[in-house]
Amino acid sequence: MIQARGITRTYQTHGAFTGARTVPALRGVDFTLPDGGAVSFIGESGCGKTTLGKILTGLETFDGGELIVDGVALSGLKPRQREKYFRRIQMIHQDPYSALNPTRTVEATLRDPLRMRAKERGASGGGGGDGEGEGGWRARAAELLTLVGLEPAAVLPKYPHQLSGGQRQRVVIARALTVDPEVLIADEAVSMIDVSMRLGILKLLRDLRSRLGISLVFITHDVATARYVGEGGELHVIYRGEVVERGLTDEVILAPVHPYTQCLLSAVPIMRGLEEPGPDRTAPTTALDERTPTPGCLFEPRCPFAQDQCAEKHPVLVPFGLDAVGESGAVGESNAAAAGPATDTGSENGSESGHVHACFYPESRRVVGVEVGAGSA
Amino acid sequence: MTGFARRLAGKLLAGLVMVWVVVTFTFFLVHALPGKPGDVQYEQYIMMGMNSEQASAKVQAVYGFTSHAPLLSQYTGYLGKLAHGDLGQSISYSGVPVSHLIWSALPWTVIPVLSGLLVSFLIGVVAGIFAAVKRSSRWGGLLTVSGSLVAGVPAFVLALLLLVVFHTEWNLLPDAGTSDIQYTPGWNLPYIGSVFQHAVLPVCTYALLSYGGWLLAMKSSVVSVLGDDFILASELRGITPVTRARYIGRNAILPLFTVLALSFGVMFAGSFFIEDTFDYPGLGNLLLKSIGTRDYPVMAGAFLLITVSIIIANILADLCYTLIDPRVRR
Amino acid sequence: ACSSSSAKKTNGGTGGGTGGVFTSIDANNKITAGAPMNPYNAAPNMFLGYNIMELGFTKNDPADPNALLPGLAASWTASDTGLTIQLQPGAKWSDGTPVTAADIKTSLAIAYTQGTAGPVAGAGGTVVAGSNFEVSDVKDLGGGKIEIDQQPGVKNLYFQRLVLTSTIVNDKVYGSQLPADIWTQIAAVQGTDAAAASAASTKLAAEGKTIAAFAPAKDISAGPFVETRVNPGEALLDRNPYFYAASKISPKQVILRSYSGNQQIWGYMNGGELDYAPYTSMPTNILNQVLKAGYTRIDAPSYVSASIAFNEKQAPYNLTPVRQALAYVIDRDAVTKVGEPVGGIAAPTTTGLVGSQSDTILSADQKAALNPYKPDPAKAASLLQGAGFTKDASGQWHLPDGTPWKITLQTVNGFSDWIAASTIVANELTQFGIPTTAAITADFATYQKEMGAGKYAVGWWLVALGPQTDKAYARIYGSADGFSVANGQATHNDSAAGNWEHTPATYTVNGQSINPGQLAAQLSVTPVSAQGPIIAQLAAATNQEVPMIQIWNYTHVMFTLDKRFTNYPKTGQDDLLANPPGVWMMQGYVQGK
Amino acid sequence: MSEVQVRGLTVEYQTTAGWLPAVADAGLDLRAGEITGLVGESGSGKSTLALALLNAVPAPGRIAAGSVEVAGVGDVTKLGGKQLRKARGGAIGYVFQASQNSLNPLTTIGRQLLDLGRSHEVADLRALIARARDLADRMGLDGQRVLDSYQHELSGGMRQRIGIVFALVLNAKVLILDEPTTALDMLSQASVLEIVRKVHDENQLSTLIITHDIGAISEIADRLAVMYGGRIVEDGPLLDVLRRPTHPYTKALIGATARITGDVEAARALPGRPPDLTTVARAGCVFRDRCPFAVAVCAEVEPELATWESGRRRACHVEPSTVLSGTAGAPAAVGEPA
Amino acid sequence: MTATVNLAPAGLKPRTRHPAWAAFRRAVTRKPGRLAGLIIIVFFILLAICGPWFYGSLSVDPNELYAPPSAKHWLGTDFAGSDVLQEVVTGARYVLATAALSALFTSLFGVTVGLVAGYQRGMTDSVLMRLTDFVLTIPGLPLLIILSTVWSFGSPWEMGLVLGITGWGGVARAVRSQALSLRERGFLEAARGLGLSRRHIIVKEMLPNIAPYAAMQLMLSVIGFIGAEVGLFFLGLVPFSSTNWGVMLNQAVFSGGAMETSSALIYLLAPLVCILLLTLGIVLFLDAIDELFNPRLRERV
Ligand SMILES: Nc1ncnc2c1ncn2[C@@H]1O[C@H](COP(=O)(O)OP(=O)(O)OP(=O)(O)O)[C@@H](O)[C@H]1O
Ligand SMILES: Nc1ncnc2c1ncn2[C@@H]1O[C@H](COP(=O)(O)OP(=O)(O)OP(=O)(O)O)[C@@H](O)[C@H]1O
Ligand SMILES: [Mg+2]
Ligand SMILES: [Mg+2]
Repeated sequence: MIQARGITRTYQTHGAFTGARTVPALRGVDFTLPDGGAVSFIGESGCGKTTLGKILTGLETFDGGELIVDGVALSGLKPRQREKYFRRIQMIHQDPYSALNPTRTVEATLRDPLRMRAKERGASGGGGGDGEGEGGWRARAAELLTLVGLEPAAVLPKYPHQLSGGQRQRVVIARALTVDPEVLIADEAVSMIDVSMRLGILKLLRDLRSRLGISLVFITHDVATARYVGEGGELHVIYRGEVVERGLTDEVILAPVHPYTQCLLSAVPIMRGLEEPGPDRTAPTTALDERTPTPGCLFEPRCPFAQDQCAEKHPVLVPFGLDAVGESGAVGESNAAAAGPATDTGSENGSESGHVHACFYPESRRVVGVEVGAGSA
Repeated sequence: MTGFARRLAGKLLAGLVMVWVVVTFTFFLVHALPGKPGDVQYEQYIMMGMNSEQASAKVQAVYGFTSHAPLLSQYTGYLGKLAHGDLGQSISYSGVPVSHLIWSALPWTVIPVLSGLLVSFLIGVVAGIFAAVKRSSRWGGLLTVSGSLVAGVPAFVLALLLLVVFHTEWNLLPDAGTSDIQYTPGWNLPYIGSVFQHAVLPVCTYALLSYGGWLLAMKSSVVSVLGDDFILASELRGITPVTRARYIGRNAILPLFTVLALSFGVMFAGSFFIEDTFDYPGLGNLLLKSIGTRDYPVMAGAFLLITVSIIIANILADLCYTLIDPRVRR
Repeated sequence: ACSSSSAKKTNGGTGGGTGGVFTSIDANNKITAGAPMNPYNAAPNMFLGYNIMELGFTKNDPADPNALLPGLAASWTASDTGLTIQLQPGAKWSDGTPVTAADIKTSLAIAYTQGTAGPVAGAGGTVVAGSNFEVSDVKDLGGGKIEIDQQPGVKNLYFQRLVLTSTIVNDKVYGSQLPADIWTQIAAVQGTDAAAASAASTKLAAEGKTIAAFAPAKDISAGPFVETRVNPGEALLDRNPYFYAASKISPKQVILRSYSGNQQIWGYMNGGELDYAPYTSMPTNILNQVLKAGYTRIDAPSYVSASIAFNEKQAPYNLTPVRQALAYVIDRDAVTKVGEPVGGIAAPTTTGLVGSQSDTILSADQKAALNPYKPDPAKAASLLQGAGFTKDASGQWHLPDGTPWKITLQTVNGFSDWIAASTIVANELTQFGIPTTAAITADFATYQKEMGAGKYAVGWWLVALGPQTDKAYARIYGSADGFSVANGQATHNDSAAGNWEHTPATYTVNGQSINPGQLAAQLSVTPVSAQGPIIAQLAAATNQEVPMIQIWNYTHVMFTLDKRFTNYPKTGQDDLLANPPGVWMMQGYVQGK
Repeated sequence: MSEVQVRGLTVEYQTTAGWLPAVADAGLDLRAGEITGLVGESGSGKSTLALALLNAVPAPGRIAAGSVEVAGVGDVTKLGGKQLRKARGGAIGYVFQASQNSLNPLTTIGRQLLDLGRSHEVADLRALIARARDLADRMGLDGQRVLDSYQHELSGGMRQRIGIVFALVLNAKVLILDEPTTALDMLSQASVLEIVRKVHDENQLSTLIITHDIGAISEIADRLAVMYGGRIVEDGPLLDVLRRPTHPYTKALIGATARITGDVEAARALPGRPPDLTTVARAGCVFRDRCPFAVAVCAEVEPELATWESGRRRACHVEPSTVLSGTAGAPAAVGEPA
Repeated sequence: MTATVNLAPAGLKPRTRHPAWAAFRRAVTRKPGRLAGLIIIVFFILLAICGPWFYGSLSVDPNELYAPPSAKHWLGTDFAGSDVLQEVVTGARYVLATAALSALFTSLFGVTVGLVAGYQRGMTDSVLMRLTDFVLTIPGLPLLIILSTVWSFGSPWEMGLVLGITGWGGVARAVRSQALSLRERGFLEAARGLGLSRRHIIVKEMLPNIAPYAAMQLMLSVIGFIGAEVGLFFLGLVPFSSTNWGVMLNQAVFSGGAMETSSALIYLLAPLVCILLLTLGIVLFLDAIDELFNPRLRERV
């Protein structure tokens, strides 16, 4: 289980002669990922999704907050000690074309982590009846490739450029599985894959969840895919490094509360003829501008429903009232969680599985398209 | 632009630290050299037919200028003087300030290197564009190979070839010196003409040496720009070929400017090959002579100047990049 | 803008007849922009005989080192205590003012500070006494007569020559550079108070540095020419109208060039650009070409010999038979033909002197007794076998201890004749059965240092320096070779680091034990007329012991071009040829065509 | 009336295996006031087709056959030199796939606009600027600021809109957008699409939008053409095609689109991998390897693109009704047997 | 999902595994220029290695100074009566050994430093880069001349080492920038995420990707080093004790008068032509390097 509490990351950028600039990529993100569960993050470009993914896999450091893996707070550990925990969290890269070393065959790509893993297990006194010899990794590699739906004999000797995008992404997933991870982080794992093969990968991810009990963090700006993979899990809507709405995936999609979520969901294309647009579709008033400082609600400059208070005070996540929605979506017990640095009130009502949002004027709107009739044609 | 000023100051400071490191390094290196100044000369004088008294009198004069203080105190003394811009005094030119020698030599390196670079830059860039545009044709390939070949040929080989052809064979151009002695130096036509004439071969060598580099750099730059989408986009928008050429040219030449600054430093450091062959009295020549005569202060001074020029070139390159490219300008 | 005609202009050929431009090379100065027009500078932009004047000019006469050509001094008379000179009537500086006793006095004071006329301030200001002559005073006797006194009690054999060959500069220009009490300081150095002498000497040395670095704004010369302009590598001099013998000076202008490599001079000569070219080593093909270009070759004696020396501290070169054997193996004629075909004559044998010297000094009997070391491999083999060396089946020699004998013949960068000669020496030795390779040191300074440190076993070396035989033997048996002389007694000290070293302090020649160090030291205080017997001993010892093998004796080969000027000195006029062309002109030579 | 008529267009690329068609015998009409969507997987030849419309097929390629008649210009494939240059940008506006990089990074947008004006010999450059500013304003950009900006100062969505401004500022009647939203996030995509629709309607353009995202295209297009392996396999009015896809590929493509509502399990992935120039079948139907309806004839005879119903064309041997009812087997498993 | 696990993929030796030799041959023979380049390079390497065996040791013949080309002396003899061809052959060994050695050293050191600095970042990076800056700032050739007076370059190894020490800066910096960009590539992030060892990542993941670049640098530095080395010998700036082309040039010009008389021109031209040819060979061959190392390009038929 992974728990994130107020993860913050700020980048400093500077050119050779140009002045420094600070980019807050994450401003206090927290979430809980139960074993075998799924968490999705959606948000537009540059909102900090990749940064979050990198932090979770240990490729990037965080400069505020706490990451807790199985009850161990990672910030207190030395980098070497952290590695062990990060090993259990593996990332699936967005771009299958760059995620595989072009100079190494699939076999070589899988062999090294498998060997390492075998050695580790042998060392940690696993007893090793496992057939962990030289051939051990071969069998395991074949097994993993089969698991991701590839024909081992055909794929193993190939170089990445000899594989299609979908095949590559499957190899990438197989590679992530070599170290028996408990969590997979998929950062836009399908956006670079051809439409016709996209769904196959999504289905594979779902399968892994259900069959191997692997938890999934799914990062995307494509809401539909988030829904497809993150079924039953929570959906986090992230805006400029801050989570502005959170709830069960379907709940958020069907009844978004935060105007940003609503804009995002409104933007999902409608399959005309098959679907009809939601009645309350909205759009942001202007394009994103990260440069201007926003003391109040971060979305206020673009919010179609902004009011005076929005520009002054920074809203924090609060549960969405039962009565206000008038629908299902029980408010969980509110427990005080570590507040992110951006919060201006002392405490925050975060909940493990409630529908929460950061808006002063919450109102549920139906924005997503719905299918016309029952079936197609 | 205070950020800019601060960064520039930072770069300069870093450069200064580098200068100090280099000064220290060269100081001790130079003093680790075996032999005493003057030793070399003695035997040569003898062979030239000087009698041993005349020879030793000359050598004596040189000896008088070697310092006998302990190395460390020489070092601190040197640093202290250096801080005041005093590079010390030459040994082989007994007592002449090193800075005086360096200042007399400097223009004979800077001007040919600069003009050689500029000439080669202009020609190389044009040839590079041609090689890029015609890259699949025989001519383009030939141009490219010739560019790499010229870039690969050692400096002195070029210098020698030029010398053989233009001096020994055809006797079109003088082989040594900076100008004919008959002309009174100054802003008079014959003198300037003579300076030009003497500079032709060194400048041509510098130019030829760097020409290949420019050609190749420009070619690859143009090729990559040609593949850029905005070029195709401009074509699809019906922009005239002339304007498109301008787009390509500007974008392709941009990365070359930083290289230009850097290669100035490189040329500077390699100038002695050419200066020696053409007996051109520049900095490299001065360095060579001072090594031959164990003239530590001159050696250290010339080396220092070459190093400083490399450091400055580096800073300039950074600066160039920032100023020229709107993408990093802010 | 670059026409072929102007490229050619660099040659001196613009002038024909009187008033032309005389073009030459100054071999000893690298003409550098930035160096001062100060003759005391180590590398000045000034030129002996053109705008550097001396009271007299050397003749390099081995029989009389004190014989000189007149310069600013028309004549002189020596006495026990000094010298009285008569200035040239009409001797003038190029600004028209006459040369006076004050100029002479200032010049000799400066010479003192430069170490040439007084004790040298060595490391840390210690005084090295007795290495030079010591002028104690200069008196104007009027009428151009000037008396120059030697320090009482000091008797330098060459006082006259040293005084007369001092550079004379203008008091108005250089006098201000000297402290007013300069002669008091000189007196203090020559005084009996050792502490005061040392302090004064240090002070003088410091003043000497200042003077050497002094850069006069303008050249005021008493010589035939005045410097007009200096370019890097080139200097232009104009005729000095006030020169005392201006009527004899034919060229209106002189262009002097420096050079950085021999081939540059060859190039100039090929183009007929030089009227006079100094000595350079050259291969025969270049010689032929130069002669074809119209040059006349002039030979002058050089008194220098190229030889292969041994470090006798290293086995097996401590063995005399080994050195002798090598002398028998090396074919000096063949080596000379490759190394110095133009400027060298294969050495007739090894004596420590060049051939012309030993020819005149040694008697016929003495000469006949010398071993000529004609190439004789059989003799060499028997010598080696006698010393316990063995030859294996493949023809290679082994040291007495059985290890194969290999030689590394060391030469030094920049001495192209040595390098060329090394290849053939190596070849000869290798063919004889001693595999030999030639190694080259970066430069002379390193060479000398490593040689002193005993790093080389066999290498090249110049010997027989100068017409004075004492200098020649000091080169072989001097302090640098481990012999130090104290109280007239030479001792041999193994640890001395300077030159090729000789292990034994004494040699046994013809059954008689001699100490070569002592003899060499003795030679330097013996008048030339009385040197004969000592030289005979030293020559015989050197010939027998072969501390080095003399390969060739240099000839000073110069070239003159008869196209624009004529009436050059000819081979045989050794006294003139010891000087640069400026001095020839003063004597009425070199006239326009 | 058709603004653009494409007939029998075949475009070939030279490969080591010889000249291979990337677009084969394509026929397409772009009508005034109508947005035509062209969908297909990567490598199906969409961009090549679009470039052929401007007679701008890149280097190792050539238009082997066919014609592209543009109203008021003539057959573009026959044009050359200045006429062709004028047609590009003047009559046909093209918006780039990689909008990110379609602008010169070193000069401001305004300057590039002036270059465009001069290239097309626009007399009144002032008016051109004004018009561009106006267009930009209408697209929700701050026209003045944008014209003074460099490319790197603008976001992807803004650049894409600038691309449209450039395509339209000379009053082109035909607008071709090659994957205008692929690199954009949802919000930018939505706003760009909306703007395209708006501009299209206002100017009564003939618009061709190329994409691989059937969802995005369904938002705005009026007609839909589906490409596979260099062939147009089906076309017709958008709503009709979406509701009643009669080509197995079209059907599979729609079925493989993840939806935001409805049954998650309903979506099905396509089996196999998309063909490219060298792997595409030389004989028979190009889709047959991946087709659940494939019959024997598919391997031998290439189906022709033929009208089967008014306004609808398809290239398939299988009966439309069979495909519509989807009876002939289920899509193959997720696995990719090479 | 029912596919059986094939435990013996060896049975299916695919064609992608074809010997590297075939790929090499294909890359080289694709263009005639590359082949010519390779032939030239191989020729000189063979010359350097085997030449002296066939051509014996150097000998001098004082009776044949300046002999014109003849059957006995193909390129004539020089001023010392040595056979010029023999000198060229003997000289090749020193020149090539030095150049190869220094290039090897440069690329080894430069690549290692660049890779480590680029991968490690932080403190290691800073320290290594300052060192690199230092090496880059110090003008190498002038330094070499100064050094040569302390250190006599008797053997090619010493010369190569010193050239290498002063020459690796540029490679290190370039490799570092490549490494930095590689570092952000997905497969390296993945390797780090998998917890693979640093050595594994640098050697097995990064190095192969930099290989074409490194090889290119290697070849280019060979050219540079030949130029520098021969130049230093030519100018007589460093001492020499064995025959090499630079020494030949030096002797031809400064002792043989090659610039003045045409009778000596052949000694000047012989080494010059060798240098030019070798440079040309390398330049032509460089074209093939990318293809040799990049599996994607290698495949393309
Ligand atoms: N290494 C970095 N240095 C400086 N700024 C960075 C760095 N990485 C990311 N950023 C900035 O942090 C913010 C968040 O970036 P991030 O890559 O996490 O966004 P994202 O949500 O993944 O966007 P996208 O959808 O485009 O992938 C952006 O503004 C980005 O510019
Ligand atoms: N320059 C070229 N040389 C050879 N083949 C090419 C070239 N350009 C494209 N192709 C091939 O032509 C086919 C069609 O390419 P095209 O770019 O038109 O596809 P697309 O449908 O636009 O794909 P995408 O969605 O990836 O943009 C592809 O198989 C491609 O490999
Ligand atoms: Mg991202
Ligand atoms: Mg495309």
